[in-house]
Amino acid sequence: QDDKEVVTVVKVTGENWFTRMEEGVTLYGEEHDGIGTRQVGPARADAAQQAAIIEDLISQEVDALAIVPMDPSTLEGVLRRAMGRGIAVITHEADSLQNTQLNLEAFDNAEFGAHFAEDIAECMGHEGQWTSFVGSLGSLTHVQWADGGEEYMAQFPEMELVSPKNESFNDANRAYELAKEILRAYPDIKGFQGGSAIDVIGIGRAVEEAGLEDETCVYGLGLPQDTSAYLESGAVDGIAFWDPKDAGYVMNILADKFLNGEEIKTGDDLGVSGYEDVTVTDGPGEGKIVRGQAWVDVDASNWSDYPF
Amino acid sequence: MITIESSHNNLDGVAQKVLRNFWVWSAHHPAIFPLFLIVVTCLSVGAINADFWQLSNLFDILRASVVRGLFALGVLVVLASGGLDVSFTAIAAFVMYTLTLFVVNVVPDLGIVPIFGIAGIMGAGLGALNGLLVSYLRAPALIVTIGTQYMLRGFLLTFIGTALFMNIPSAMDAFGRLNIITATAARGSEIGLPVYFLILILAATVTWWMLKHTLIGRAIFAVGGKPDVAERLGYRVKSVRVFVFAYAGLLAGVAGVIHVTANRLANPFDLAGTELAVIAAVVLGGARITGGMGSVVGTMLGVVLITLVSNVLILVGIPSAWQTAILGAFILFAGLFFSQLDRLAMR
Amino acid sequence: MSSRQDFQLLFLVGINAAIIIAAMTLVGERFMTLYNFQSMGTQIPELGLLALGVMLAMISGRGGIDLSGIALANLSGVVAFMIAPMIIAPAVSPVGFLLSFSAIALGVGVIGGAINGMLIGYAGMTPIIVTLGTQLLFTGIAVGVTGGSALQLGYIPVIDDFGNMPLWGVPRTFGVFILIALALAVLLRYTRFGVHLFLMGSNATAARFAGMRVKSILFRTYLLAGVLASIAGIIIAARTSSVKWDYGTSYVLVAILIAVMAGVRPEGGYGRVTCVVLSAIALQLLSSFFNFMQISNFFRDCAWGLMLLLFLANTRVEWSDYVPAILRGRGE
Amino acid sequence: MLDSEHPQGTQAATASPFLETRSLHKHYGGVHALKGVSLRIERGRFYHLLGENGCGKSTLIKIISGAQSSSAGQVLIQGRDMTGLGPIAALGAGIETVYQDLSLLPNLSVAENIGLSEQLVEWSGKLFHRLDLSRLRDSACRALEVVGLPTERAFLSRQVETLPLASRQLVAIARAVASEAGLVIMDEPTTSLTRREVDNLIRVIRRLQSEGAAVLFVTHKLDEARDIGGVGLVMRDGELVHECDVSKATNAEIGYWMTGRELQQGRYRDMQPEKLPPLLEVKGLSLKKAYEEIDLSIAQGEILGVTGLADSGRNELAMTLAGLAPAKTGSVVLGGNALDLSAPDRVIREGVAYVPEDRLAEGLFLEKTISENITMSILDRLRSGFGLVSRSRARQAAQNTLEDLQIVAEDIHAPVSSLSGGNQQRVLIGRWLAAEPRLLILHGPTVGVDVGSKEIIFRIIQSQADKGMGVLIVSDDLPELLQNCDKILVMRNGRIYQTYEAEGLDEHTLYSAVVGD
Ligand SMILES: Nc1ncnc2c1ncn2[C@@H]1O[C@H](COP(=O)(O)OP(=O)(O)OP(=O)(O)O)[C@@H](O)[C@H]1O
Ligand SMILES: Nc1ncnc2c1ncn2[C@@H]1O[C@H](COP(=O)(O)OP(=O)(O)OP(=O)(O)O)[C@@H](O)[C@H]1O
Ligand SMILES: [Mg+2]
Ligand SMILES: [Mg+2]
Repeated sequence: QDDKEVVTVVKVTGENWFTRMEEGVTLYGEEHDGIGTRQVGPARADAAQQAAIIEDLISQEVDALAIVPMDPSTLEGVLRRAMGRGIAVITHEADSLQNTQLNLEAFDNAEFGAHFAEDIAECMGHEGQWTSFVGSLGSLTHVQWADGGEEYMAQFPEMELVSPKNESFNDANRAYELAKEILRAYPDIKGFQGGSAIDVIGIGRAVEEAGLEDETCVYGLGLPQDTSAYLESGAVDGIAFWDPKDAGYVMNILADKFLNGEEIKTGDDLGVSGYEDVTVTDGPGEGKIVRGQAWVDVDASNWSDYPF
Repeated sequence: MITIESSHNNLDGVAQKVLRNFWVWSAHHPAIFPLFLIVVTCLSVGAINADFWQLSNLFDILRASVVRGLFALGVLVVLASGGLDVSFTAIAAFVMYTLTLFVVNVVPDLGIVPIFGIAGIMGAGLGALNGLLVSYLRAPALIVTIGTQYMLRGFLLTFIGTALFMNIPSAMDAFGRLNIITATAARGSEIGLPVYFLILILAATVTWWMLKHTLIGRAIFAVGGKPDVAERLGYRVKSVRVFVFAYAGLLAGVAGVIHVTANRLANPFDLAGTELAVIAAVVLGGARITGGMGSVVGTMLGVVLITLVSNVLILVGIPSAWQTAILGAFILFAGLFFSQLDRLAMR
Repeated sequence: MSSRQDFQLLFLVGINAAIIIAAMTLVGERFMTLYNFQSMGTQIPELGLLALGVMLAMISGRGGIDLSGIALANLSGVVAFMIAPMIIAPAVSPVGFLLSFSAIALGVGVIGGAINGMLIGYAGMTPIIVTLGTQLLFTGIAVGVTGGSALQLGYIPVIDDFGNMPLWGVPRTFGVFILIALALAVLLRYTRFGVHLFLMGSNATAARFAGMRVKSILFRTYLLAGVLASIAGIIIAARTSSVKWDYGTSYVLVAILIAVMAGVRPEGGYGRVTCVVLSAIALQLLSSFFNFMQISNFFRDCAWGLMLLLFLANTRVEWSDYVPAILRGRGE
Repeated sequence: MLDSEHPQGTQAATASPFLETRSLHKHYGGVHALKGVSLRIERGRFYHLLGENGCGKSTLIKIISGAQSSSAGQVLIQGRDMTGLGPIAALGAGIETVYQDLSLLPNLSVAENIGLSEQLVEWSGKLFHRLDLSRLRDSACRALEVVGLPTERAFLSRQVETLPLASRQLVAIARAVASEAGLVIMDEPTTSLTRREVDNLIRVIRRLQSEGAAVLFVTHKLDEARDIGGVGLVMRDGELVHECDVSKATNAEIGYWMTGRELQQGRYRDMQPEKLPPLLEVKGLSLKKAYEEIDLSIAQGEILGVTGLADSGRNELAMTLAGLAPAKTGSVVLGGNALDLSAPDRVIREGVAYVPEDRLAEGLFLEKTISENITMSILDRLRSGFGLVSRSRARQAAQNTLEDLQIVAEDIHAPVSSLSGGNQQRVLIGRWLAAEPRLLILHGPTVGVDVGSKEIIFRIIQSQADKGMGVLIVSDDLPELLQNCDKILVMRNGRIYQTYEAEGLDEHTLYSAVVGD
């Protein structure tokens, strides 16, 4: 009997985030016998290319797919056919997806957004103007974080949200230019919530150039090494992230368990930190959503603990 | 029996004559078009939001114009010779990423001047390859450079690397932070005009001088006007083609390094997809996509216009989602304007 | 020159065969399953239709090209999605919804194609600049009206079946694609418009002197390309059950690659529907083959670029000059 | 035919002529344009290259000046082999050329068009060498002065495309005379010049000659050639057939060498038809800068000739009647109904067919097949089931035309580019005959067509007229008009200058009317 084949399909190959994820994917395969794991992804962030890759994987009759969708809605049809052909479908960052068997969320997205908002509000003394960024409006999770933050802030009447959900298109330079514009349009702004992992880099640069390291509060998703310079200078006050390596690893755990017919229940320990006590709820379709509490807070004091 | 009266020949009214003279005049000064749009945009944005009129804002627009401006100068030169280049972003990405990796890993102490030198040489080499292909495949430059764009980018990402790279060489980092002058913004923060802005000024001056005052410059326009005639009159059409693409490549290489120093990171995925905005800027500046026409002043105004449009939308409260549509409308508007201009000027 | 075209056809058949043989030997029977062929079949139409649009633009000459295809396809989907539910809710009648969706999308295609056609045909603008501008304009409108997010159709069985499920073993969209290609081939070969289009592409001045309505032919050509793009938009929407402004950003190049590989001459006057279809199939086979072989997707971009240049070089070489005279059908 | 071993004519073979060609051959697809041309050109002399349209004059010049490569043969300049070295080498060796199409760069200024090549050649290879503006201006001024154009700044910096045709021609000439060339070649430089400009040009040329340059002049205007004097080189069908002292030869002699037959042959037009119903009535037709107040009429079965110099307005008149250059005022009636001249397709639908002058650029789809070229005008009639064009009917129609017009071709699916000039022209005429027009306009119907083809074409024209088709021939080939027409209109300066009955008219009378002596 051949090894079971589990293929992880990411949004785009090569970005640091997914390079880190691949470590987890590969590790799972190495640590477990009877299962082969690998990761693939399109060369550019294009939903069509991701769909084409999945089509071909279905034809290759892999046993399970673990997918981080570029744009969940465009994959519904493909994934339904995958399941129809007996392929297990595990997804990540796509809790709106109907055609999935298990969707993994590192945490509750609204809570994650609220967490940033909490930091920002604290840092700003619960008053003043703030804004939020998203990689793109199509990135569901980014939007959920921004919404989560907004909801949390509602309790502070003195907090004013301006120009919400600026789209950086995952481009640091774009984020930088947007941040500059916002600083100009709202000279009194103090709070920035980043969306895509690259947003804080752009915002940080704008803040640093304006010499406003001490007056602003910048929090958002980010990777420690990439953001380290701005964390050190204080332009970015704090980041949080979930370790993509763990996410990749856990997706493969879920795939393996699913293939073995094991059920996942609330309270299960998946053996990876942050996923020791998962919550399982029903998704919008037949499938279930598995949530951990896997975010990590990083600031100037501890970024060097993370090698990526 | 009918009498044929064709309407458009009846330009008898004085008003029509003035209008006609205006058209002819603007055909010779195409830079008037972007200038007009810039003034209109500035006035309307300024009227909606007075914050627009800040020195720091001007600095921001100039700073954001540098990389696009360098690209645009290259595109201008290629367009003037009757070609079209869409591979310059790939060249820039290739040069900036490989060079940054090379400097960091091999010669971390390399100064900024040699870095720019190497970038220019690499870019020029890759550009020359474009020129050779266009000459020898005798195919439309657009299609050839689409091909090289994919090849270069694919090669970069397959064989060189994909990782975002934050620890750029110190020389590049320091250069990116050097300012010529700084202005104090509303909140007391300092906004600077970076030194690399001077590179754009330098490149624009050199390009202007080259196009206007050197033999190769005039040869470029000659080839762009009528390549077969130019060939017969003794212009080395092939060399001119290779030269213009190499020149565009050189500027792209330099622009790539500036992109890294300004962003303080090297991301091989960057710059892809910005070609159209650059070509739009050059076309808005009055260069003809069919070759033989175009000016540095017009191009620079076109670049400022595009930067303006993409930077001021937040100030006036237009969602940035509409930016692309506005850009497209601008291109169509400019293309229509200039094509009608050509028709009228040619009678 | 017809021998040149026959050669191109033979060449494309050869390429298809070569890829299949390579896949059989290197991948094995997993490649040769009915399911895989059906899956590839569902992926071909959208690109194939866009490539046919590029072909039409190229045939018409004057540096003809259509860079706005995928933008218009997406815009058609977006606009149709926003308007169609107001006419017939999908829950009431899925078929009615699909029909009104398609009709609106086609309407958008007609309008978009007409804009291109007017500007190129009647205003005399250069195709590159026009389709560059409309590419941005169409994309921009689609971003603007959706605010950038994807719109989900949800699971509507009729639409999903149309987009993804085979009928008598053949994916329906592929069937539609072949029918459209056939119709287009007939249009180009057996109607006045078609015959005139090719002649005009080879010599626009002579066409004007011969009394062809050059402006109107250009207009109709780009209009047709717009309609083909909107059909691609309908197929994309059906296949992915959603519409989004930035779907298929890589299609601009790939459509041009397919056309050039099919021997369509960028200078105008030549191009065959059959060759474009074969070329689209070859590219899909190759693409799937790369996926089966687990070849890096970055490398595939590199390969596409290289292939584009190689095929351009190929059209510059008169291969039949190197074929011994005996092997040539007709002696000199 | 001349060849190098047996030099004939007036000049003695000196040791090393400035330029020598040895059995040059040139093929364009199916056309054998040069068939072994050998000639010698000495410094300080004047040469006239004479010959019928399409006999290969321009081709010969392009090869000498390096703009095209020959298929076989050699070009020697001052004894050095310069074959196929390209235009820069030719310029460097002192050959300056004014091409028939002028070869100006439309988007550059007058000064640049004149003076740039000089500096490019001088600094060849030094890309960034500064453009010497003052020198550019100086040499442009000098050259413009010589040809009698203004020399002020405003003119120097004008874009060439904004100049009128005559000035453009003078600019092209100025460029050639600006440099101290060893050989100045001019391909029909006087076509759009006024008499005064021509006189001026002749003065310029004499000065060049006195400074030791050779001048090679291509012209159709024999009288002009005689005024200038020098060696006449006569070409026929791609061969150099005769060399003579041009001022001593008569028109009839030169005509004989050019065509290989006596000029005035029997008319093809046998009988003057009796009064036939009118077909086309043109009244008061005017087009700005082209022609004014044109009145003419053509009856069914009548053949009308229109001639005049290139700038006489005859070309524009032909274009107007074809719907290609809508007139400003005037009326045109065809068969009793007003004819809408606003677009070619309308004119064609009313039964007017136009065979343009420039077969290659304006008439034929060279890469396309004979069948496609012929049947494109009658696709509507070839429809069968479902309104689709029937391939078999198209084949049949093309085959019929092929036979009717005796077109020599491999088969109807061969590309037109593979045919010889005469057969190409017959394909073009066949296209329009297939459409069965009421009025056939032929613009230069036998330009570049060999004698045999000419005859066939003339017979076709006659038989169509006999069937009742009205024919309008616009041409500068006077014998052709004399042989074929019932009436001949001579146009001058945009107006109809004279109307002649062709029967009994002699070529000299017609010629003087045309050139206006
Ligand atoms: N303006 C017109 N008025 C009347 N009949 C016309 C007109 N234009 C075309 N027709 C006729 O209508 C039919 C269909 O025309 P169609 O539109 O296919 O021509 P077309 O393809 O535009 O011609 P072309 O290619 O020469 O421009 C033909 O029989 C043609 O002769
Ligand atoms: N580029 C070309 N392709 C094909 N045939 C050509 C080309 N140029 C010239 N010919 C053919 O070569 C022959 C000689 O042409 P050429 O232009 O030398 O004639 P010419 O003597 O200059 O005539 P004219 O007096 O009309 O200028 C003609 O039959 C012409 O049709
Ligand atoms: Mg801070
Ligand atoms: Mg000639």
